[in-house]
Amino acid sequence: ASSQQQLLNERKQLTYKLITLQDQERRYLARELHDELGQCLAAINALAASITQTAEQECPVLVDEAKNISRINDHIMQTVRELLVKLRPAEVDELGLEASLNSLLSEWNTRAGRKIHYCLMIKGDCAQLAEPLPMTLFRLIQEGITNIAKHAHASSATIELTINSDRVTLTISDNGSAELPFKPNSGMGLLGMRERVSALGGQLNLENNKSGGLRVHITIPLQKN
Amino acid sequence: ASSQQQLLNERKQLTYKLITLQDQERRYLARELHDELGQCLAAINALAASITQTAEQECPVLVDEAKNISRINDHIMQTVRELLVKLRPAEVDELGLEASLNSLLSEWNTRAGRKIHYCLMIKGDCAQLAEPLPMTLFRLIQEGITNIAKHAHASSATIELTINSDRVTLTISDNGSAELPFKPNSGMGLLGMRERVSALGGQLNLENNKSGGLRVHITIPLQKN
Amino acid sequence: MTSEPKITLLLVDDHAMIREGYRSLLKKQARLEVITEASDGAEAYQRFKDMHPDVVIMDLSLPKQGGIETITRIKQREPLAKILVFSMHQNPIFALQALNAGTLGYVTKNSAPEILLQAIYEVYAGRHYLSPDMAQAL
Ligand SMILES: Nc1ncnc2c1ncn2[C@@H]1O[C@H](COP(=O)(O)OP(=O)(O)OP(=O)(O)O)[C@@H](O)[C@H]1O
Ligand SMILES: Nc1ncnc2c1ncn2[C@@H]1O[C@H](COP(=O)(O)OP(=O)(O)OP(=O)(O)O)[C@@H](O)[C@H]1O
Ligand SMILES: [K+]
Ligand SMILES: [Mg+2]
Ligand SMILES: [Mg+2]
Ligand SMILES: [Mg+2]
Repeated sequence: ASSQQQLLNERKQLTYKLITLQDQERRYLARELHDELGQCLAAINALAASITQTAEQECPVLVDEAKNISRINDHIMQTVRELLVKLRPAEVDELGLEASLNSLLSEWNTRAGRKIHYCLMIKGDCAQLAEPLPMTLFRLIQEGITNIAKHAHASSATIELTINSDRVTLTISDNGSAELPFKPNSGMGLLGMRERVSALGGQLNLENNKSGGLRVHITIPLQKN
Repeated sequence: ASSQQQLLNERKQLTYKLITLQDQERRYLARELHDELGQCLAAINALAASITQTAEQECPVLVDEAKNISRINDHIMQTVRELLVKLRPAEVDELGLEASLNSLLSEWNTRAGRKIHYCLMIKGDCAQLAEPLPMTLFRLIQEGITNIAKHAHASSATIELTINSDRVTLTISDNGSAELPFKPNSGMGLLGMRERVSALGGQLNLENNKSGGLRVHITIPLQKN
Repeated sequence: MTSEPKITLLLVDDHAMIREGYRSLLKKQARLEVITEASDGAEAYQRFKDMHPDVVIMDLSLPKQGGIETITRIKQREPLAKILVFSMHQNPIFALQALNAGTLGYVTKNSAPEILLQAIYEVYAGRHYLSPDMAQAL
């Protein structure tokens, strides 16, 4: 039994390392795309516009080619933007947790065809949280929201994030319907959430709220130092 | 104890899913970068050269700007190339396992400053292996080689891959020195290797070979159908 | 010089952007003329049969019938066909495959456009040509 316990611990560590490494890789890729490519593309854009302008007056035969460069450049920018959305949480580093969450939520709220209203309430100061907490909270909320959109048949959802001196609590609640307990291993979202939380010594509970929807309740202790 | 066993199984699945998802994400990113961005950059390259050519004769004032576009474009191409190297195993899909391994090995063999000679011996037909095997074998070998370079103090290493009708065996052996057993959790490379192997129902063993170096021996059964 | 016949080209690439970009450039070269284009392997083979271009500029990643397969078919039909591969792929294995299939040249799409022009002239003259990055990798 104790060797099994050891195996379990090893596995826990492995999972956490995997998650952390992937986060790092994404961050790295996002930074390269954003900082390196982004700047370069903007520069090409400006040059192409400048050539177009001069060409219109002094060398009309070049106008089409210069405009073509702008067109292709726009297409690259669009592709890079889409890749960045996929790699999204890299934003958390730059914007901070609160701003990233606001932007995540407003995106979901305005996304065409979505009929769910998401409401975010933050109590306490996100800025005092140190990594890996901001990234973890971002991903927890991202997965919670995705699940609501996919499974809940809800019309509204509330995300409450409270930062106290000794712990963080996060509640993600929707007014849809959830049949608890969920079948084990039906997906990997909830498992991954549990993983991230338990790696930080926290707890994740699932229960039905009054409306019959799901309420995900998470508590993570904060180290004092 | 049985609930602990269940926990262990759940964790195993989770780990495997994490690894698989990351592979998928890398593949996707690599394809976008290579196919989408790469092609667009090549097109801009041509247009900028074309503008330069005309401008040289008909509108010299535009030459500098057009050349600047080429220069920036080159820089983007370089960045994309470096990102693709990081995402490397996406190649396995395109080249197949054997070619990708050959190219991996020859890269390690020619890398400046490397004093280790890597030798690859393949028996049997790699082409008959179906995913996730090729990707898994590639990553196993990649990690094995990286470990040799990092830890073994070896001057040569041999990678033997044998594909039989009912199983695949992989041996990665170096002539350096390894003090077995390794401290648990010293890194995540070996854990990850074990993970990938056991997810496919296989076995991974570590032992010292005659020279005192490490010999990693892996067997993975093949499903018949 | 002016009486020299033009080198006729078939430009094969599934990306319209690439064809457009390179057409602009090729059009301006006094000695070159893009007489036809194709966006997949089958179409490339057909155009080759119909138009007899001097040089085929050939992408490798093509829908339906891949580049290497198309090269093989063209060479079977016309063993003297002059084919220049122009591809995103920087891995030497692709160049080796292409050379085995009978292409004379291999230029990566990361190369400076002047390299492609030079390659066209070399291949037209019946000589082998690799872009510098590929030559180094091999
Ligand atoms: N908000 C919710 N309302 C109703 N059911 C839910 C909700 N969240 C999760 N579930 C149920 O729990 C299951 C497991 O969720 P989980 O996130 O682990 O997997 P998934 O969303 O199905 O797949 P994945 O997250 O791997 O893409 C879901 O399949 C769904 O049945
Ligand atoms: N070929 C080898 N020769 C000698 N020692 C080795 C060899 N391979 C692994 N080891 C030892 O086993 C340990 C664990 O290897 P592992 O790949 O798990 O981690 P790592 O390489 O240290 O870190 P990571 O792979 O996470 O970057 C190493 O730290 C090293 O001490
Ligand atoms: K011309
Ligand atoms: Mg989910
Ligand atoms: Mg290692
Ligand atoms: Mg193509």
